[in-house]
Amino acid sequence: MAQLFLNGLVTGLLLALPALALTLVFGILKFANFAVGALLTFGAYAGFVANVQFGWPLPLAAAFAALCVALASIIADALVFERLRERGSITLLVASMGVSLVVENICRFFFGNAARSFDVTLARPIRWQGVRINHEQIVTASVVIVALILVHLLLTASPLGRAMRAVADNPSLAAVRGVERRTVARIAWALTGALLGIAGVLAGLDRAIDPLMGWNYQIPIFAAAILGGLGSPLGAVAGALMIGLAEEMSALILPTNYRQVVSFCVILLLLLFRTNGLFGAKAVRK
Amino acid sequence: MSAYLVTLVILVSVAALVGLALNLQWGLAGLVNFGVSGFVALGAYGVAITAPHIGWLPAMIFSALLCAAISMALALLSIRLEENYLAIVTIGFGEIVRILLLNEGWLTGGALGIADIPRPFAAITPPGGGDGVILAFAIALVALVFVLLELLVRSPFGRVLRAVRDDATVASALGKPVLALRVRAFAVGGAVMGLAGALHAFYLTYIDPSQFTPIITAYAFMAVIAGGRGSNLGLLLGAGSIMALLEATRFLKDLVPSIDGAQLSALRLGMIGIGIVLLLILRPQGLVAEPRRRATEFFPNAKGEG
Amino acid sequence: MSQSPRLTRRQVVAGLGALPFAGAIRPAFAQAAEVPLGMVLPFSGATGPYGPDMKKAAELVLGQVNEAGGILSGRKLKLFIEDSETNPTVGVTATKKLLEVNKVELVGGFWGSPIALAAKPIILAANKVQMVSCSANAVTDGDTKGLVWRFQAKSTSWGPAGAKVMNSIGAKKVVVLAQQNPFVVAMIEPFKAEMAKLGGTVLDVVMYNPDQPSYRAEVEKAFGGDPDGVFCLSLLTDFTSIAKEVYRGGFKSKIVALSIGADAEGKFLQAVGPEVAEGIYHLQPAPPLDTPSYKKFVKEMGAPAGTVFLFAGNAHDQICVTALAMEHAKSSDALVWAKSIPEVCNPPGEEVDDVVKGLELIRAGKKIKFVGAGASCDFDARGDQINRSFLVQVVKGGKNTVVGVIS
Amino acid sequence: MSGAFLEVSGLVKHYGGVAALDGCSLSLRKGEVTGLIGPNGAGKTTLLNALTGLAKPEAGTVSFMGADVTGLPAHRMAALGVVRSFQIVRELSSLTVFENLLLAPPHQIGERLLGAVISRRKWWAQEHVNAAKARTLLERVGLWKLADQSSAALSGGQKKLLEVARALLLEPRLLLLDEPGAGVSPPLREEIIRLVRELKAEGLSFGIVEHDMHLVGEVCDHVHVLAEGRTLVSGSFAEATSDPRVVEAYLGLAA
Amino acid sequence: MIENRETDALRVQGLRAGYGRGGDIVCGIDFAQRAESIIAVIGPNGSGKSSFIKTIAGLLPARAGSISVTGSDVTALSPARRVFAGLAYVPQEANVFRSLTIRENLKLATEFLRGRPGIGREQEERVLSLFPEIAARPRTLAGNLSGGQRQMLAFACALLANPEVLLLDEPSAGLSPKIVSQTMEAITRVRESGVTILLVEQNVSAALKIADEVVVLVAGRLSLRAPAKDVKPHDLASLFFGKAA
Repeated sequence: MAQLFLNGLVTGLLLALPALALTLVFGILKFANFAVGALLTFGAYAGFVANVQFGWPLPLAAAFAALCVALASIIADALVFERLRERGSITLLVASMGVSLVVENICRFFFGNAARSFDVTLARPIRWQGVRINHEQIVTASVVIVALILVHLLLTASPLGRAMRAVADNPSLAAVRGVERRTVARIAWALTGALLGIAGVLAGLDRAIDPLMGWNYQIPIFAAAILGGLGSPLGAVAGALMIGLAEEMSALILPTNYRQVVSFCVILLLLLFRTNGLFGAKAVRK
Repeated sequence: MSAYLVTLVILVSVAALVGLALNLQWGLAGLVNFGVSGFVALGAYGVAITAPHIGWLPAMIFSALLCAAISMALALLSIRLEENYLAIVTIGFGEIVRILLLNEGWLTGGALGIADIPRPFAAITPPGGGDGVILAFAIALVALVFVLLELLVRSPFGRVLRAVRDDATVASALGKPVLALRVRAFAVGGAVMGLAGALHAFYLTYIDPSQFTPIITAYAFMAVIAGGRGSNLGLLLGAGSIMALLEATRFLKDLVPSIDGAQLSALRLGMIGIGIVLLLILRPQGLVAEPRRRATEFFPNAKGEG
Repeated sequence: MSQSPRLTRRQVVAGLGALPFAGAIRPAFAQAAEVPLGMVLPFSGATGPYGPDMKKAAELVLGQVNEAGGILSGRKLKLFIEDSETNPTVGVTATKKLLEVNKVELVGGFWGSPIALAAKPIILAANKVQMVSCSANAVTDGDTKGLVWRFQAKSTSWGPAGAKVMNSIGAKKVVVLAQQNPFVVAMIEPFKAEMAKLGGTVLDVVMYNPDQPSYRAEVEKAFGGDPDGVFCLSLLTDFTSIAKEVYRGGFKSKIVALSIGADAEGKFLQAVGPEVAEGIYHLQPAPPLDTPSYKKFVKEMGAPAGTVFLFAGNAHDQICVTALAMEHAKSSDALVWAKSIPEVCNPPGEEVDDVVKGLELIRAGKKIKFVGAGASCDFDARGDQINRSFLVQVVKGGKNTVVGVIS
Repeated sequence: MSGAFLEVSGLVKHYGGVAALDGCSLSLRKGEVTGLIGPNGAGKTTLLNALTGLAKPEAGTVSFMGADVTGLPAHRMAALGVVRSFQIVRELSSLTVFENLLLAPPHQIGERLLGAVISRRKWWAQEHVNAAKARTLLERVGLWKLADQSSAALSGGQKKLLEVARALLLEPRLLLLDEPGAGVSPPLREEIIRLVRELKAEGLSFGIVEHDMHLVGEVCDHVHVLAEGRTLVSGSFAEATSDPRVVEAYLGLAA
Repeated sequence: MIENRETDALRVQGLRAGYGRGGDIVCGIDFAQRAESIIAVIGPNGSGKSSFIKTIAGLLPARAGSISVTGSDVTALSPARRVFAGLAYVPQEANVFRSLTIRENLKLATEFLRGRPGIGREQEERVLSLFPEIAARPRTLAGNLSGGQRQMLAFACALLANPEVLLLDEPSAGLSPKIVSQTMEAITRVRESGVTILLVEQNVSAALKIADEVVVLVAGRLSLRAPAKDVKPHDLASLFFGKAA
């Protein structure tokens, strides 16, 4: 029980960064970016290149991955999303599916389908009060928590964060306050890219790296972001933790092969009562 | 070559049915449905499970009604949600269907799937001539659905759906029961997706859960966007061109022989992704525009008066 | 922005138009003397990791045969390979393309039973030969017209082999941890039956769906009760995650896995490193490891000596058997040469493991018995390979060490 | 015929903690044109929404022709004959001008799912009848020559006329117009005034929200001045506009 | 009407603008405004007042014509760059970031204008002294302020950029008469600090009280320009509703 709870927390923390990335883009650009999974995969492979092929230590590799995915996100924005900005959220969503296919297959083209891992030695767990805690879990948890705190500080206490929140709140007013939506959009892309890059490396550490890995995270990521209310950073983190806990703890009462259904049932139930997620602002359907 | 073309035509037919359904739901009524693959799977499993017992025609009707009923339930449940949330709920529906099919082996054969699904007109099909019959059946089915949907689109029903899509508040202020209209559009779309699944099952005669991945949904959206939202004729063109894109990339390796299989496959799927994006950027209105009712249809001699 | 997209669009359309056309006319201009063969292999999707080696092995044989002058007095073999994307629908169009556009006599490959099952009716309707490398019993069920040949052990024979391994390592109370997949599911009941026969008990069967982000909950459930052993029925990608999770979880139960996951022609060790893999038992239908021909095959594949190829060997054998059977039947007509398959594979006859040598012997009018790189290649009347023994290995010090052979 | 045609009492509606309607009571009489005026934020548009089922009041009642219709959904109100226009014109942009009108008539067989497919001949006949009505109306408001144009391409004033014509096809008993004069060029505004008078003569009742005092003065028999979610003053146009409270709260300077 | 170019704070020539593929809403406006004056733009609903001021602020792209601020052409600049050039804009109603605190709103007002002369602590102190009730509650979310307080905050934010020209879009919209008069009083204070103000108003009487000049806009065109004191309400009725001048 305690073990499952701990596992759930770690799973949730792993989801927190990509869910945050999804929700940040949604807040500013108002569309659900389907390419988060593929970008996460891209991050894992970028980390793999740095760690295994260049022989860099993992923290450096994670930084490299963050940089690469940030760059890829900006390029995707410039080539695709920027041109479709006025065309409605569903068009952008479909476009992001296209981008997702392209990114995933760039990884497949260069690295093939076989599962890969980072060049790190795994360690046996630490036992404490009958609960097993392993080193990756500690690393993952601390990296995610530090990243979340940094993002939180960036959003709440820095000019950049203020600008991002301002654009999310009221883009035309932001424009006349000297904040360009386009610039802020690019910065948001870079930030989400960096988050996804780090998340990719952590996910690769947690499991194996393969071209479909991000696709496997896709649905829980969406579930987390929606649960928290699309566009709410705090909500995304809370949602991620809840999804992680729900999926792991559900093994107590459900056969494991129905685990993936859990996140959806949670969303459905929630949306029945709160049409905009836990922390979402009221958005009226016209 | 000809039998390969038959395969393509049948697959285009399946894609066209799915696309026509989505075009009704999303193109015409403005309701986004990302659970397309789930409805297609339900339709396919519906006939696969029932056809051996009750015959293919009742089985198809059963599948269509089943999908319509589930669509209605889903629509009632989630239709008041904002577009992005509706999208997610429907994605979730598709996944739940896939996982249920995979794990409820007593009914669906689980991962092994269901084999030896009887084809329509199996009794009168000459041995070895099965493809011709199923081809004719597929084309007839698409034609039937196309005509029916075209009747709907060009009828006041289609017009009121467009009105609901444009502005639900105005439509309700004009006395139109918006919720009921949306539920109906969703149900009809669901039924057509069920028929598409049935055709798929009849053609392959073998189905398993891995055939109903979300990629079906992505292709359906591509077809609708390529063809032009709201136009059924455009949709047929769209579905055809998407399948052409998918299959044409298959011939890529005959031209580029030097790369390995995984790379080729990556190149092919990547090109499909680029295709989607290019279509969106270059073809904002799609291939064909929505039909309009002209005043001149009623007053042929009145043009330009007043 | 105003002019260039137009140009691009036109180019795209022109390109699309040209592709199928180019594809279509190619075979027409090809030498009439070539014998076209086809394979449907996975290069993407969940089973994507297994495709490239199979392709490589098949092309290896092709090169050898063609270099030695081909078959049927000088006809070269030509191989067309299609991607199944691990998706039966795609497998069907790929098969159709091979049959109709490339006019192949053989559609081989077929990793994954759903794809083989979906393609089977089409291949049978075209009266061509289907060779598969998948396990589900259903593939050779029904009327196959003698055209469907399985180069792999049936699912039902994998299960008992697993139970025997469990028994031999002293695991009595065991748990099955299995991916929901047709190949694997069919193994569970025979495994349970054999375990009962051997006096052990199966405590629990934990099923999971493929393509999950993590397998923590499943590992927790399967290993949490400290069973003696866990029978892990997983493929490469999920097993990589599972093995890491087990190691980090500090679980002590012994693992018996399928070599498809726990070896995958060396990819597993590469992926997780020696510590994690240490002590994992895994089994697969045995290739003839000790024969010179197998060693040669491994070398030609560019793999380190001792690598155990399974699917690549199967692909290799499919092409070899096809070439030999055609030569034996003196025909490239599928209905004719399919009948020659048992003639060149089953005993009696001079044992041959090299396709070129086999062709020479057949031309010389000798009776041969082909022994492949994947198996001894003996077939029963249904087209299933028989006499398949299972090779059991354990990972020790970062290397696969042969434990024994179970027959 | 005695008693109020439409009676509103004690309506309350809040938006985000701010009271848009705060115990609003008033009545509209049959066969008359009633003006609803007042400063921005006085709750006029919210009142229209509550009357037409687009907003559910938290308290209070609405009765129409003696029946309680509080909280009925919008399409039911329209079916009862309470039809409205919108302040910012909401044409259905993917429909042509003509289609906008054809959409409006109630009880169309062709709008039913089965009816559309099976009873083709019936709805086609209905469509012809409606088309004739639509043509008459379009000619009346001077939009017939634009019938086959996309409604999105009309000017603001033309859209207002389209909206009124569309509402008329619903055969309303009470037509509620939200700022019909806003954004309309002077000749078109005169056109609207003429149209309202004609329709009133034909027996139609009106409720008009308007800032344009000229228009209100021209057509309204009775005026309610709203302020802060309640009725401030009711009476004839002259009475209402000379009331010092109205001058203070709304007009600002003597009108 | 044409005044000395050097002293014109705001100058608009042949301006045309509209939405999407629709026709022009602003149909060729020529206009110039003397520094430190208040001009009120009035006109019937839908006459293009808001579109006119949005086009000047850069939120609606100009289809033709030019806009210059204190002699420098800003037509090609983005809204943000126009602020840098000395053109501040307070939109109608949605004029503050509701999900940000007062302090954050104020910070944002100058944060991305580094290098513009005249912004900084001094300006901040000066502006906040104009609106004491805002300065007192820095941690309050702007969304929780009353309409009048939001209006003050919006003015403060716009002024922090030390603009030459301040564009106000219906500052009285949605405000009670009492708040309207306070707002108008604040506008005169702002002008006294040396800012040129262009004001779109529906509340004609309130606008007439503070404006130096009145410009009447009908159907996207200027129909009258006159000193505020010469304009009588009954003239306006005929201007608005009668034939366009």
